Amino acid sequence: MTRRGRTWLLLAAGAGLAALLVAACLKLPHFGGDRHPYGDRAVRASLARHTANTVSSVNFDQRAFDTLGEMTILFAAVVGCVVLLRQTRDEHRARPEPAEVALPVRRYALVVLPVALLSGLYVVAHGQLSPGGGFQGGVVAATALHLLYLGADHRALERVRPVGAYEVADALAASAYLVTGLAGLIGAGAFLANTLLPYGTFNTLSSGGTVPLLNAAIGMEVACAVVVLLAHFLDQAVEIEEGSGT
Amino acid sequence: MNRRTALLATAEVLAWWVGLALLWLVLISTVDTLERVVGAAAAGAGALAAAAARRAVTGR
Amino acid sequence: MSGVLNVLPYLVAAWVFLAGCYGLATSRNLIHAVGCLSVCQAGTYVLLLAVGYRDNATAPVFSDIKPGSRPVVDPVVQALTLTDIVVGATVTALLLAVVMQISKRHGTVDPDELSELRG
Amino acid sequence: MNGWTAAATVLLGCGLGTALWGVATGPLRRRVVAQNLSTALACPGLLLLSQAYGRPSYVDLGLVLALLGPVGTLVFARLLADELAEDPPSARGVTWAVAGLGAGAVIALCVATGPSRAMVKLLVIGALLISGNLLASRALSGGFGGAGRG
Amino acid sequence: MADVSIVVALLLIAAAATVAVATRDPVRQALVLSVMGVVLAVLFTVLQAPDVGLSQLAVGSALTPLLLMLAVRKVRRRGQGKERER
Repeated sequence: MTRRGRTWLLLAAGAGLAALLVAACLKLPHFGGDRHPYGDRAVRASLARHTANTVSSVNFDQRAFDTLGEMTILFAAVVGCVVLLRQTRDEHRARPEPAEVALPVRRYALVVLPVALLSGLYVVAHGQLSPGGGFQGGVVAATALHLLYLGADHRALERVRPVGAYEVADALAASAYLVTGLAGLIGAGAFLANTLLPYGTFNTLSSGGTVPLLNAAIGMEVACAVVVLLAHFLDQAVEIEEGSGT
Repeated sequence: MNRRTALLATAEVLAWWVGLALLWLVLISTVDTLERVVGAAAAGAGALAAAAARRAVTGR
Repeated sequence: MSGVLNVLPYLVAAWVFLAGCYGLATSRNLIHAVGCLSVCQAGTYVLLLAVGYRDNATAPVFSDIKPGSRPVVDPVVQALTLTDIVVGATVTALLLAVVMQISKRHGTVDPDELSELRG
Repeated sequence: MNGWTAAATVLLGCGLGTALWGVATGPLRRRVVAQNLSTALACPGLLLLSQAYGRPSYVDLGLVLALLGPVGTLVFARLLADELAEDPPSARGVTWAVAGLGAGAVIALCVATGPSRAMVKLLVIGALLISGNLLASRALSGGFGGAGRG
Repeated sequence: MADVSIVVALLLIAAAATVAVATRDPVRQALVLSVMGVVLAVLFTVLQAPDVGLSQLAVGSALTPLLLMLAVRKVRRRGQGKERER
């Protein structure tokens, strides 16, 4: 098919899809309407279990099984990347010469790295109270480590980041989620049931039963997954070269 | 590693730990015992990371 | 004003999605196509959150307000969207890894040249 | 409706609109500066929104943006070092103006909050934001001398 | 007034998406996508979804640009290596 023909086909199909979408939009309940039956029930259920952040309660309590699925997608995507980006036989590693980084940039990286790491941990730990949670905090903490690449070079990053350890930690965090779920199955009769632990005082770190535990497991999983992903991307982009050179 | 460098390294980690623990107290809204314990642990992780990063960049 | 606002968010979501699809179909570079796919995803986020919005409401997070003192928006769609964003980023990473492999195997990232290679 | 919402809307609408226009057109050196300014403008906007909705917990968004926004700019400064070295961006005036705007917003919010833990948090965010953006701007105009390899 | 900020954020998103698709060079597109991530986070905040906004900020401000730029760099470096061999 020619390029021209394809464009026409695309425009025709796009116009049809656009017409259908607009027709559907006009029939949707009006934006900002007052009828949210699921939302109201989710808020009630969350408050009954002393979880201040309703969104976390939905993620790690009411729909915890769904989150297990999400976590599996994440895990599979990371495994896929590791397989796709491994060093093949016709490639070799070329050590790049160390980069020259201006001193203020290096100092900024060294100061902000621990601050960003602490903020990531703060976002994970307060996931069941204020906005945040394992998914967001994990990404922040993992990004913080890569300031070392931006402020120095890849070799400095490699010194504080043994990829193998992060791969193991990733798998451990995923199993911790499963084990918490199995504990619910054995102790309370349902997989991931949140009835084992006391619900605690509303709006404190220990409230919400298993929500903080699952939150922490997801935080660790996401952080390790991002570190492993970026490690392989950095390897490919910075070190691995083609050709069987010496 | 002699005594002096070990002492300096400990002081570095400790300084970072104090700073980060104070930062944690600023970030949170209500203070209780568990909050302090978690904050101290998180600040410890941050302090170790800071010292390791500094060594990775300068000490070859 | 309010008549337009009743449907505007849905229309914007549809526009963002269609724009992403157009870019995806006409792209001449696979990395650009992956970027367009993330634009498509952004359309779905906007749609989901627009469905859950309630006028004059606030977030369903009760760390700094008393439960029941203010109306809140729908937390279910928010939970769906927030996991979607992080998982979407890892899927983007997987697609970029595939693109890097294609570039290694075939020496090009132009979809048209790639289909010529096969035929 | 209150003045905070109006201020946030004007700041975000004009600021992000301009940043979007800057990032969409022109040479690479202008685009990276616009990307840096978009985070420098959005962070005070988010803090103002937090005050407008009367929700102190929204401040966390500003905190994360103040930390990661400059990191995003450093990514571009690092990986585009070769291109930027040929045609270095210089946007001292705009950068300082936006930093002043951010400082003004943070001070106004501090006055509205009154002396408390929340005020110290706002000051920390403001300090991180302004130092981060000034540094990212510095890195764009030649912070990675001869880099682009490592 | 809250309505006005929602409309402004929605229009910004529509514009950002159009620009991101129309920018054909991957490097420049990565810059536009990074700005679009910030605009999305603002939209999520005015739609009263701070959790989602935080998620978008964490992913969109540094992680996605880094992944895209590393992919671009790998593909370009390959091209340069090829030319040198010839």
